[in-house]
Amino acid sequence: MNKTKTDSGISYLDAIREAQARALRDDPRVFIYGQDVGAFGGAFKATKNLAQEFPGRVLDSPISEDAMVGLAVGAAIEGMRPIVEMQFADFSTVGFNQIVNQAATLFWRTNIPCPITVRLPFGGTEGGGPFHSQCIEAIYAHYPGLIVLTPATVEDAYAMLLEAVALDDPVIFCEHKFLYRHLKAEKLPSEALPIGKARIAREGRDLTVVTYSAMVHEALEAARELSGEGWEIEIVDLRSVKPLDTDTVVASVARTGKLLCVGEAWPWGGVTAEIITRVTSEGYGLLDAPPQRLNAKDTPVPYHPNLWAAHRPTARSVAAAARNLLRQ
Amino acid sequence: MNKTKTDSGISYLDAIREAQARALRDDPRVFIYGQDVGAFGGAFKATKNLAQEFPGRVLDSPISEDAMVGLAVGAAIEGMRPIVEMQFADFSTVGFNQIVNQAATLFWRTNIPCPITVRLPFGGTEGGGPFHSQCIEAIYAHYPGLIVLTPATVEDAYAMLLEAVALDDPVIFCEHKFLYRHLKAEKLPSEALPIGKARIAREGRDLTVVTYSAMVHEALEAARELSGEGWEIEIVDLRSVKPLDTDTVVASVARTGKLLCVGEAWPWGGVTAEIITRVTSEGYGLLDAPPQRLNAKDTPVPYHPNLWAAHRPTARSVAAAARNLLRQ
Amino acid sequence: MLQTVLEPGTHENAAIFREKYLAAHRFMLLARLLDDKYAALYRAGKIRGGVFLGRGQEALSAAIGVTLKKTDVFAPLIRDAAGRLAFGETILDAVRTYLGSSLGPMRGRDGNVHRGRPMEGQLPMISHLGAMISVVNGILLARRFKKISGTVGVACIGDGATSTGAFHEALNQAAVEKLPLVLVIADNQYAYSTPTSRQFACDSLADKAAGYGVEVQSVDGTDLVVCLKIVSEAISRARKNQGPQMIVAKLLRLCGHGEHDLAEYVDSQLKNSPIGRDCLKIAEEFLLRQKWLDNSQLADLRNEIIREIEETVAQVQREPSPDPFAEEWRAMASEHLSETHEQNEN
Amino acid sequence: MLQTVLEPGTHENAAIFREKYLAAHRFMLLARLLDDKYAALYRAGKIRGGVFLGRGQEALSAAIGVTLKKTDVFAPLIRDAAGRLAFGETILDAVRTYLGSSLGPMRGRDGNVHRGRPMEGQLPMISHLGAMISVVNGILLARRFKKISGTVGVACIGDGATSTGAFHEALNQAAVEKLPLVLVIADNQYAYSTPTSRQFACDSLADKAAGYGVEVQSVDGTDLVVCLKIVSEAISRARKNQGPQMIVAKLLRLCGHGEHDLAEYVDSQLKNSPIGRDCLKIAEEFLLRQKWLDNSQLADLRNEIIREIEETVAQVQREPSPDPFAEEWRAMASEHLSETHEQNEN
Ligand SMILES: Cc1ncc(C[n+]2csc(CCOP(=O)(O)OP(=O)(O)O)c2C)c(N)n1
Ligand SMILES: Cc1ncc(C[n+]2csc(CCOP(=O)(O)OP(=O)(O)O)c2C)c(N)n1
Ligand SMILES: [Mg+2]
Ligand SMILES: [Mg+2]
Repeated sequence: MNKTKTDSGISYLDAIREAQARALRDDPRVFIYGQDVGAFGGAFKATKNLAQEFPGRVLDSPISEDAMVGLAVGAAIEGMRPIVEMQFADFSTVGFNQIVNQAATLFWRTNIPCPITVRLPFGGTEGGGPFHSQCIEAIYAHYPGLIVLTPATVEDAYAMLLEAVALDDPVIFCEHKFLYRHLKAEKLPSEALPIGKARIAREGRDLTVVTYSAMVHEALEAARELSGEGWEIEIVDLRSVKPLDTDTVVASVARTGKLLCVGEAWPWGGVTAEIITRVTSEGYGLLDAPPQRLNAKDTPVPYHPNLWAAHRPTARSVAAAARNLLRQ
Repeated sequence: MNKTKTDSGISYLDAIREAQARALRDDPRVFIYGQDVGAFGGAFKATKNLAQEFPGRVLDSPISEDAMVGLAVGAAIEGMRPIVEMQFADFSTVGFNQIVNQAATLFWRTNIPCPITVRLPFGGTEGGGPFHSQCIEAIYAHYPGLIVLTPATVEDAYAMLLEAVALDDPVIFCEHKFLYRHLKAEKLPSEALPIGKARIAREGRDLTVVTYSAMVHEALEAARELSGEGWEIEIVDLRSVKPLDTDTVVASVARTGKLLCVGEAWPWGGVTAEIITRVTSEGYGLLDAPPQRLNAKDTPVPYHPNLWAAHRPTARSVAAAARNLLRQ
Repeated sequence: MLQTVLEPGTHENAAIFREKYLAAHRFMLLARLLDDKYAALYRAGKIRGGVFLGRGQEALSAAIGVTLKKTDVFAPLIRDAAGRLAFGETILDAVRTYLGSSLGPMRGRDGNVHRGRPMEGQLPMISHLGAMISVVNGILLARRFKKISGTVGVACIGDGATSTGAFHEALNQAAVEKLPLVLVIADNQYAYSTPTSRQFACDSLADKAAGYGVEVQSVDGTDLVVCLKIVSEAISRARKNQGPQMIVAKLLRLCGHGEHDLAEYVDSQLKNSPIGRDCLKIAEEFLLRQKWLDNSQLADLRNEIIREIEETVAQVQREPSPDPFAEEWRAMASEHLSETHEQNEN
Repeated sequence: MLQTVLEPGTHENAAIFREKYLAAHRFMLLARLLDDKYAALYRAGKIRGGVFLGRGQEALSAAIGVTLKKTDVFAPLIRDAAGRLAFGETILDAVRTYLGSSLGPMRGRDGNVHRGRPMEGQLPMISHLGAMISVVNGILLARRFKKISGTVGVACIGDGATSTGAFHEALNQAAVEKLPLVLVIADNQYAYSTPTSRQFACDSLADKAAGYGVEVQSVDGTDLVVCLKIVSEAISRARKNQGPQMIVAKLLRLCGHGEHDLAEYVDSQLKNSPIGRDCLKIAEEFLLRQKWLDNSQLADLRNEIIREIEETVAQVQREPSPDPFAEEWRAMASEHLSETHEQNEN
């Protein structure tokens, strides 16, 4: 299912739009709430024409992230399945309290499920800068009660968003802005792996790269480069960072003996640290070299494209890190 | 410097109060801002009499965590050294955006330092429940630009708070509510380890327990129990979780060959995961058994003392986890 | 004064009012006596964590509870024991939560004032002030989607909570969506130890209403008669889809912030001012003047309630406390997605 | 109309006003032409990321900039190019930030409207709306601590940002502390695509002032004359320690939210209404009527400014872009505490 850029076809963004259209069509409990998501179709056009196709079910919200999430939780209690769009993931910090303390605790405290989906357009793009580029999936994954999804393909963007809306838990749906128009598929999937299962994005022999979202494609490019040098890299696309499919990761490491975790997020306590911790504590003997992680640098995300390109992992830096490991 | 409970002496809470008194006395740039910190002396009495001793420099704030932190950042830009008290760490989620996006990014963006100290009374106590017990140090440590401190002793509470106020960066000062009255010392320290250095809280031979804050004392108790069984446990008190003293941890693991990381926080992406990642990637060969972590369960913190006692690690569960490792 | 409450001299109204008043008074008394019991249990070390009482706020709170219909939504706050009971919470739910019984609605997972039954419209507050208002908005919006009309939602907050961003975002949201929200602000002069002079600079919190485009009424929170009048009017306006309503009640917290707090900071001038009056005493004087009850009936009522409370507490104290080994340590509803790591096997 | 602005017929006032007006007009024109240049660079693919213009808001913004003293504090927002320049920002700082030059104040680390020099009182906004207001409060409070009096702080926000909790908490905080804050709300009828009807339900945003206990003035944002008057009055009231001031300007955004946005959603009725007028055109008609400049002088001014902009852009385009290898990848000021992990050696 290795994606390559084509000019025609269905984009990752289309998939997200189509998934929401289908959810609205199939389930009267679904509605969408967010800034500019109505007639305008959203800052990224992820809800294009949905307000017109589904009158009264796609609502523009005030610039009130806290109240946006709070409202969604209330609607969920009353049996609805709201989808909240944050205009950028970076602004979800303003709704943070309602997400981690209201939505995430409801089921555990009351036994009443909280089926809300919070869509976070996240990740870096050229010129995005410190406040329109962040990858904060780890922040949400740290809290009990949340499901955190990070689709890397057009097919997953579609299937996982549909499944997210169907789940009885609050889902933080991290959709990568860089992939919005970068990825194309021929058609939408009829079925997909269930949430919670990772995917082998590329089979290999010599080293396992565990990653997710946009970094899957950097890793794939690195793998193509390295196969020219005779190395076969296996790539695990996590798809879901919470829950996290430890079994698939450990099984892959059992085959390759080497682990490189790649994340576009900051290193401290990120997905890469969680993976390394699970592999070393649960699959210790399987490694024949130290596990490594490759993350963004531990600074805010820079604005200038030159700095940005050096701040986040790229195919080049993934390949370099892989070579270091392979030489051991 | 192994603390034991005594009825007289200086408590951890006294130390925090004294450190603030001294900071106010020695540095005219220091002021304190928070709910009920003024004449009342704070919900935990950590600012007792400071408003009276330092008129006009200890200000009651409205219930506005976002604006509390924003104001502190502005005052810091103007050359002050504000101390912000959150009434409970759990409520800092409301001020989250100003902490992680305003305070944490200021220096990197503008080269102007942001010397604010945000005091978070954190951690579990009997009957605290889901919203008065949280350990969210990892949330802050994930963001670039923040320093996150977790003193475990009366002496560190005092010395580290003073150093925090003197630092040119935003400091998240995690002071454990359970330790407030539980710990006593004879006198305040005249000097201390610098921030960024971990402390060997107990020397040992057979296994390294890396932990911080209140869990240091659970680990010490477990170590005493295990020494009765002939095992000598080394305990590393991190003191600071960001920056994190990898060298001291790795050196200890080099001596013992075994690593157990203990945190009162939730497991996913926590301090324990960060430690295991660093040790396995930087000190791989040193381990002769899989590194393990012991954390709170991945649910909100329960209210009832029975549930709470089972939710967080205790001397008993630390000892049990250590035995499992020692038997390998 | 009664005449100011009733449509001039219509007899059935008078009868209805009398009934409602007596019901409200009963819940005020029940809440007061239940609060007394919590305080005693706390001092006896039988309750861990905080104990937060509603003394002095029973009239306002009870007025809400007796006015709401069971199909409405109620988001009470820490001082709303009276309103909760009047809205339908059982003494058993309240006591079980304070004592952490595994049989209570929160099953020992959450406690004290953090309790409720969402499916019955009793919202279980989280601690973060202001956070429940937008949740009420969501329920009301959902009902609009579901074509359920004629129900309202009441959210209670204090003077201090008006300083939260959550309060602002949620009230504005309700106004934009024209939701049948009634926001009741109990201005009890303090937020913990903080006087209103350090909390806001407007003359009255009622001045905030115009900035949201919502209707507002101020009320003397110590007088059950006017509380019933103003609360009923606001709730019926909301029910008639006249948009969000705000009520600002002036009163005084007649206890500490929590039972750990001696509240020496409370200004004695306020204590001796009209808002320092005990709303329960005033309510009882009124019903005695009206001859709706006499002193011996009041005493009987009191004893009956005390018996009920004592029996409930005794029953709950015999109930099993939660068993960590029987406990299902799972924060997610999706059982198939829940992970158990080694560290979860303490 | 000039008479409404000046103390009746005092000549030196008239002279002062003329000077101030001409300065303001110059910054309006400069900002407009600089915006045009950004737009051109954006279309040419020379600017990555967003480009946000202030068309239609120059009168209000310039009025702030020319009224403030250099020792004051200014927290502009995305549409305040005019105010920034008038307050003292150089064209060079502005262009360098948009082009990400390593020599600019943000050194390529942040860009476009996210620029400033905190030590000069030019606060560099973070994107999160409403977040800068409390930062201004902090500077003003610090100055009170430092016994610096007579300086004020201006924070600008839009109609949409009034829905943020940050706006509410910060304005209330300023009112409680009686800080010399002037909060200027540019009600340009839209927040991105969202009309004010989906943003708030009060008649005018000025209705919010009473709820905070702050003074408020409404102003026609298309008319430089009245903008100068109202802004000067509010700033001098704040300077005289008369407490926080609010200004609500009605105007229309005469561009897309960003240059990527065609803004087809803007109501043509609004475009054709008085608030749809171009403040720059009105300002120039006025000064021509006053004979303060004639058409040829205006043309010369325009050409001179265009030359300055073109030279600046050309210079910046020759400047080195940031070098990731020379870059110090450190988020903390405390060098001795900074960690470098392997993953930082990409
Ligand atoms: C966001 C937030 N900050 C701080 C607190 C801590 N806190 C709990 S109650 C309280 C005072 C509330 O005062 P008010 O709103 O007037 O209600 P009252 O207690 O007077 O009924 C505070 C500060 C909290 N619960 N939530
Ligand atoms: C907290 C937050 N939420 C969302 C955004 C995304 N955003 C940027 S500008 C904007 C519209 C702002 O409208 P307004 O305040 O009226 O200012 P204007 O653009 O009209 O000048 C939005 C929603 C943001 N920057 N911050
Ligand atoms: Mg109060
Ligand atoms: Mg606007």
